[in-house]
Amino acid sequence: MADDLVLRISNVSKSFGAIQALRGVDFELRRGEVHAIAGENGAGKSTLMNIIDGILRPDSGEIFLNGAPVEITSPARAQELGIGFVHQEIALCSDVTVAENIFMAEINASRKWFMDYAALHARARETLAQLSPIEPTLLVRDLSISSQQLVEIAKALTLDCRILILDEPTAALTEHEAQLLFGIMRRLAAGGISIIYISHRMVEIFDNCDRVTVFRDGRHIATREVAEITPDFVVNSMVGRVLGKLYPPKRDAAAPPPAPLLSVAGLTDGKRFRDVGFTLGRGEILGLAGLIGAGRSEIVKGICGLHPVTAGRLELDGTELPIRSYRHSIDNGLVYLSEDRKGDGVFIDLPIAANVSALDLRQVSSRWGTVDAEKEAEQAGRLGDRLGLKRGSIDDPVSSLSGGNQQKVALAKMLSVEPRVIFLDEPTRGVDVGAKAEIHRILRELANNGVGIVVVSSELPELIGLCDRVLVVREGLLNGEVAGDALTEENIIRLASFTERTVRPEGESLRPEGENLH
Amino acid sequence: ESKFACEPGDTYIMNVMVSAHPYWVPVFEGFKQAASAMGCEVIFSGTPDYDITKQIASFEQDLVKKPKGILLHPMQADPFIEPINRAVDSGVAVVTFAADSPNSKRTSYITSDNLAEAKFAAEEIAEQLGGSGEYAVLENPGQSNHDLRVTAFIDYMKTHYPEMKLVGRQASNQDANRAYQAVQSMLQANPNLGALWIPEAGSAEGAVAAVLEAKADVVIMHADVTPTTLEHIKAGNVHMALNPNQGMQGFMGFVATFMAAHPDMIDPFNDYERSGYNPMGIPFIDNGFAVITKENAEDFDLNAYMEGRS
Amino acid sequence: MTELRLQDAGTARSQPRTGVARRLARQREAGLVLILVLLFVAMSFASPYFLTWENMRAMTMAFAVEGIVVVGMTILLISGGIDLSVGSVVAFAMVLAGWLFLAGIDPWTASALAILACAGIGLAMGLCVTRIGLHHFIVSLAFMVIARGACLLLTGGRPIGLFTLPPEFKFIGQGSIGVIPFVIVFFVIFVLAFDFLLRRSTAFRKVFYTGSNPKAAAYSGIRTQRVVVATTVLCSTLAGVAGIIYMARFGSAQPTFGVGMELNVIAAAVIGGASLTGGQGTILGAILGAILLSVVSSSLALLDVSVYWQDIIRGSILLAAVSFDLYLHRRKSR
Amino acid sequence: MTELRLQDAGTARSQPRTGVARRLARQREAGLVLILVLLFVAMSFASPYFLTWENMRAMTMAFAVEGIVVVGMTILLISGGIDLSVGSVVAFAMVLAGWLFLAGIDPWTASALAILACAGIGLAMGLCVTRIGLHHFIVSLAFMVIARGACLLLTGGRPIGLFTLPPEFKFIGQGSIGVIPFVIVFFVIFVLAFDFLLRRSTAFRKVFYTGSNPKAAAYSGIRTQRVVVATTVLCSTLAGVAGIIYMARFGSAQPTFGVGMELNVIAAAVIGGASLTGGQGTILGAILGAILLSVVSSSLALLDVSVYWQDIIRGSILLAAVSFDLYLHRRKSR
Ligand SMILES: Nc1ncnc2c1ncn2[C@@H]1O[C@H](COP(=O)(O)OP(=O)(O)OP(=O)(O)O)[C@@H](O)[C@H]1O
Ligand SMILES: Nc1ncnc2c1ncn2[C@@H]1O[C@H](COP(=O)(O)OP(=O)(O)OP(=O)(O)O)[C@@H](O)[C@H]1O
Ligand SMILES: [Mg+2]
Ligand SMILES: [Mg+2]
Repeated sequence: MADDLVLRISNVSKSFGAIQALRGVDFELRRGEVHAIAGENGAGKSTLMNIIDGILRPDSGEIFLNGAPVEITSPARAQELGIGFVHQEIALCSDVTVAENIFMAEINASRKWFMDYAALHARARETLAQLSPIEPTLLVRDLSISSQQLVEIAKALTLDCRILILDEPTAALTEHEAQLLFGIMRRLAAGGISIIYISHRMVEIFDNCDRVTVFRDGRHIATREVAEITPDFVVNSMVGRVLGKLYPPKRDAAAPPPAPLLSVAGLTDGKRFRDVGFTLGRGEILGLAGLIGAGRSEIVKGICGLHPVTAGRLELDGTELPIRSYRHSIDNGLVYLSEDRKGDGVFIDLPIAANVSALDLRQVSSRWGTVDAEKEAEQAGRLGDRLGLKRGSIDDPVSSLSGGNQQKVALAKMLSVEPRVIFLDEPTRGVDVGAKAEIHRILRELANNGVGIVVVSSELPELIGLCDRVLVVREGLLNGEVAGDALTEENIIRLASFTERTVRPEGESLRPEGENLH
Repeated sequence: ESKFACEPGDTYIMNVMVSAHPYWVPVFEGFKQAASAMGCEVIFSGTPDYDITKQIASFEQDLVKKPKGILLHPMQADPFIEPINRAVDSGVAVVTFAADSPNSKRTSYITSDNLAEAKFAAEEIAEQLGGSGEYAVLENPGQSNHDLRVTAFIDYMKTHYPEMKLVGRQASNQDANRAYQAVQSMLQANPNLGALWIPEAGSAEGAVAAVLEAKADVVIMHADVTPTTLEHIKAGNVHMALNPNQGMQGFMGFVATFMAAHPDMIDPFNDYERSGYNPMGIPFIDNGFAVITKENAEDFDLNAYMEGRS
Repeated sequence: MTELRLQDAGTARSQPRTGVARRLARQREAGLVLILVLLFVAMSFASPYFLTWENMRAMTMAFAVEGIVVVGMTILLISGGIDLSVGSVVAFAMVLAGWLFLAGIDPWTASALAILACAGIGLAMGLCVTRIGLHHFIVSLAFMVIARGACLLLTGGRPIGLFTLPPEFKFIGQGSIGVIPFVIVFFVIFVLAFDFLLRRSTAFRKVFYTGSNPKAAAYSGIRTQRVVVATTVLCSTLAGVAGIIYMARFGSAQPTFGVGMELNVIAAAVIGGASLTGGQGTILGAILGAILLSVVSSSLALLDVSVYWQDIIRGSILLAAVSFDLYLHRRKSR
Repeated sequence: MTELRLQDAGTARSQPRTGVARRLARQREAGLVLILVLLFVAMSFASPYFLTWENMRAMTMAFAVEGIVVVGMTILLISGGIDLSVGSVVAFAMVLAGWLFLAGIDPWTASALAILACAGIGLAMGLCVTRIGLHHFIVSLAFMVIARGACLLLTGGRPIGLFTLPPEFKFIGQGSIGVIPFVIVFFVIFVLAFDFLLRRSTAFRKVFYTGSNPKAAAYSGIRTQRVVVATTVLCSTLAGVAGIIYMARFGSAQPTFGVGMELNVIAAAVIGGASLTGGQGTILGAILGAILLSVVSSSLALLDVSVYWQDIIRGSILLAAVSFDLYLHRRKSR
């Protein structure tokens, strides 16, 4: 059994200033297993992975690889030791092509003097084909976040590694891509590669992993065979208490249809989507589903004035609302939560408080137009607590937070204003189970108070559990709508993937199948 | 017809660095006056930048225009040797002014005598202070004529007025603000400072501002003039300025260039035929300098002078 | 993250904070103050003239006017921009105001017009950046050349003598309130006002947002283009103000004034903790940076250090100061 | 995205591509080529002297040596750095080599030692950046001052005449191969070689990765600190090489040479598509940028444009060229 241990972490601690991220953690990884790590946001999962990859140095404790103690001083060293790492935060060179990003480590290690671009592109295409056909000659900056996530994964797959760490790889992926990834993971594991898999989604853990380790507050809580436990066990040991229902009760389906709040008609941007029309009811939570690149993000950004549209009409509360700029939208009560947290969601170097207040500084300023630091801190503290933000000082920069907690800051920013319509693009990306339930509860509460909410999510259980109604987007067109009992994964997937590349004559009815599903 | 005149279309070029500097204006005016007296065409050329590569390029471009001669202010001596020699070999006469390239084949060199200026300034300052006291200088390291004005001044003082003590030597690099700062500090460190010698007028403006602010009693002398320093001279804030005779520099510069382009006009008593040098060569022409004081400052107003000329 | 290049690791965070963090922020400037104190102590031993009222006054006068430009540059840097044209714009303000004055316009109106023209240059630059999409660096480089050209064109390259400026105008640059020169009074009030505004006002807060992450700022409903244009205009305007004060002080307008000023000004801001990539900086820090640069120069002159050694010493002190400051800052933030 | 600031939107992407993409990449430089062609056509109508061999030679000589520095700067910019000290380092190489030569060392050894010293400056700067964690800007500013001071100290501020340099050494700067000056031959080969290397060699690709995202590069095992040090050393070394060529060309060493060169060099690289935030740039583009700047200056001189207008025209053309280039590039990438 002992020689089956590929990696052993013994009594590792790590602190950032006053924050103790890891407290004497132990961890064992066997050959050929898929080992899940679960834990609340800020539990120390990513910190441990960063230590294994040599990005961070532990304050104390030891790491054993195949029984021998090792010192991992840099990512380069980790690579030599056969450790591959898909980061929670996407870290790609945006000015460089997809192919070069994928093979960066290999190019770095290569003894060849010159690049062989033809071979590089061919191999990149081959690797990507396992996941999604992304053109390897594109620049990474031109890819959507989810495509970038796929590139990040492809990058790790090319490494000749014995240990593969995946830190929330599916956070930005849709079901389809996620399933492809799981297939690959199982194949690799069968080939003797050990995989550490971090996720907040219990389904993924229970469907694909062999063992699971739970962390809480920087401590190792438990390690169990997945087959021997239930999701509830994991959740309870994560949170340290029994969690209630994951999803709040929906609108009463029997109730009369809600009064229309926002209606969209004929929205077209000339590139990514066309002729989008739907109506959002007051107090309704509407889902937008679709595959990667279906254009969901662009549609909601288009409504908010963050993406140029060529045609389209908005009506808010019965009066026409011209699409001008995002400022204009905010002033009219429309807000958007970006899917690209790091790129445009938060100010990573600014304090948490300044992030939360950014949307409307008037709320935290004095009569003289100066920011009132106390009001600002109070606002951030209040909203942060509501979302279960795990943080040091409210004045620490957002960069000092764990991924999930950064997402909570972005959410707190949205909630700081009192919007009439909220568009959320992957709102619970990387958020732990407990906080997720809390976010869902807050959203439902807002809806019950008359706010209209549109949720774009790639996580089907979330859409199904949270939304009253789900619109499915395929290749820039609304392809159908599901609600009530028809709100099932199968139906959504069917509408989202339909037959590949069917060309639909312009003007034809957009949602025949959706109608059938009612 | 006089041989001392141009064929129609004969062109002479005056080439300088930092071509927007007002120093060149009266020089070129003299150059033009001589040219028009002799029926020649003139071009003002050079580079607006303080960049030798660009000046060399502009000089080489001048050659493309096939002028009869070029009156050149070479930014540096040695880098111009090869271009000047190439010009002379291709039949374009070259005369230098205000700065020289002595190892080149240039025919003549015209300038005001920086050593004479320095000597004059030293004599004057020593006299003003009664032969003993403290003095300081500003300088611009790397600018050869300014260097000469300063080092010659100091040497002369040392040898002739051992009682005069050099207490400060700061770089201002022709920047009024830096001069202001440097003089302020020198005044702080040397409350008994009696005199200042400044090799150009831009720095002098800053220096005067500093002296006035400190309400110090300092004899200021500088070379060159600007409208502001003129006013300071009139107001008695600046004791005296020495200004090269720019008009003659340009006028004689033209004449020397014309002569260099017409060596056939002379057949002197020497070995020029055997040795092959230009018989019109004059190693050094001194255009002299003017002493500007309260009394005559009126006459050195460049704007007034340029009124009606272009 | 210790392995990574810490390019900007040491630069300050200048947002208003509360409690401990606020004290830490102050300490960032405290690092520079400490360096300055050390310098002052060393100098007062080295030269008996150093700690005199006259010398302090002289040293303050030496950086006060440039300090106004430093303020504008710091704000622009925080917004993510940079301006190489400040030196030329200072000269342009002098020259234009002087030219207008000689053309018969009263000096106050002439100055106001000149400052307005500088604001116009800033506007032109800002629009080139936001509308055309060029980089601040290249736009301001072009305008640095253009503004300098305009100075030459207006003056024919000749300095303008402005001896006839009325005394009440010259007061701006040469007058004193009691024993304290007006320039210094103005400068101190100006710096304190901008330091306060930058830390507290909502308008300037948007500058931090824009510089820190322009995309996130846009996604927070901030009209980042306007912010960029506004900071660019502000920087040029303040350069114009500085030009007018210089003019009043020297009683002349020099078309070649301020060559190379941009590097000095940017250096001051960066020493004081401004980030060249935007989002960070304080006015107080930047002014301390300017003071450091100026005091080093003044001290070398006061000690009559050989010209040939001065540059080497200045460069080394600059390097030592920023390294030491970074070291202090790192220790503190641990 | 209309709301966003398009700061770097137009800068080139320099990765090799295949098929259509490759052609697009080439077209980026084609934009600059088009501007240059227009300028040439206009100039050949405006002046009969323009299209002469002598004028072309003079114009080429005017940027060839500086072009070597442009290459180094471009690579450094791609890696995310910047170097303000190049002008001083060029002068330092000249002065040190000249000084050693006059001290009796043969010119080749003297030059090699001088270039080595320049590499040493680069190493010192690189270490200040990577070890201490200072910003390239402030470090190179300090070294700009220090290197200039060293020049003054070595020479006492006076140019060193090197008339006695042996002819075979002077050949580097003054000789011709056939009718073509050796400098130009060297320059062309040098540029082509570096352009090829930067596009193709694995070593230089790491420079792109490091500049584009140092974190991502480090995660891929690239020792980004080494890359930064290496590019800094390379830039200073090439400045040293340029200094030696200047020395051979001028037959003298001038302590004040190269003042202000840094802005010119950086401008050339940026016009040619290099990004000031790293990750983007090509050698060919940068050289075309240098050619554009130089040809505009030369053309104005050739046309006898009034000096008082020259700066305004130069600045405007610079602005127009980069705007036009951006416009072309945008259209194409649609
Ligand atoms: N650079 C940093 N500076 C200060 N504190 C940090 C830093 N990085 C992480 N932390 C803190 O360390 C703790 C653990 O963070 P870590 O990123 O490991 O959490 P995680 O388990 O990965 O959470 P998530 O599920 O949200 O990704 C958090 O409290 C976080 O705030
Ligand atoms: N700036 C861009 N230029 C070209 N293509 C882009 C650009 N941005 C996104 N894309 C393409 O658009 C698709 C992704 O768009 P988008 O993110 O809006 O889709 P989505 O439906 O929101 O899906 P998801 O958010 O799950 O990726 C990808 O195929 C990507 O390559
Ligand atoms: Mg994490
Ligand atoms: Mg999306």
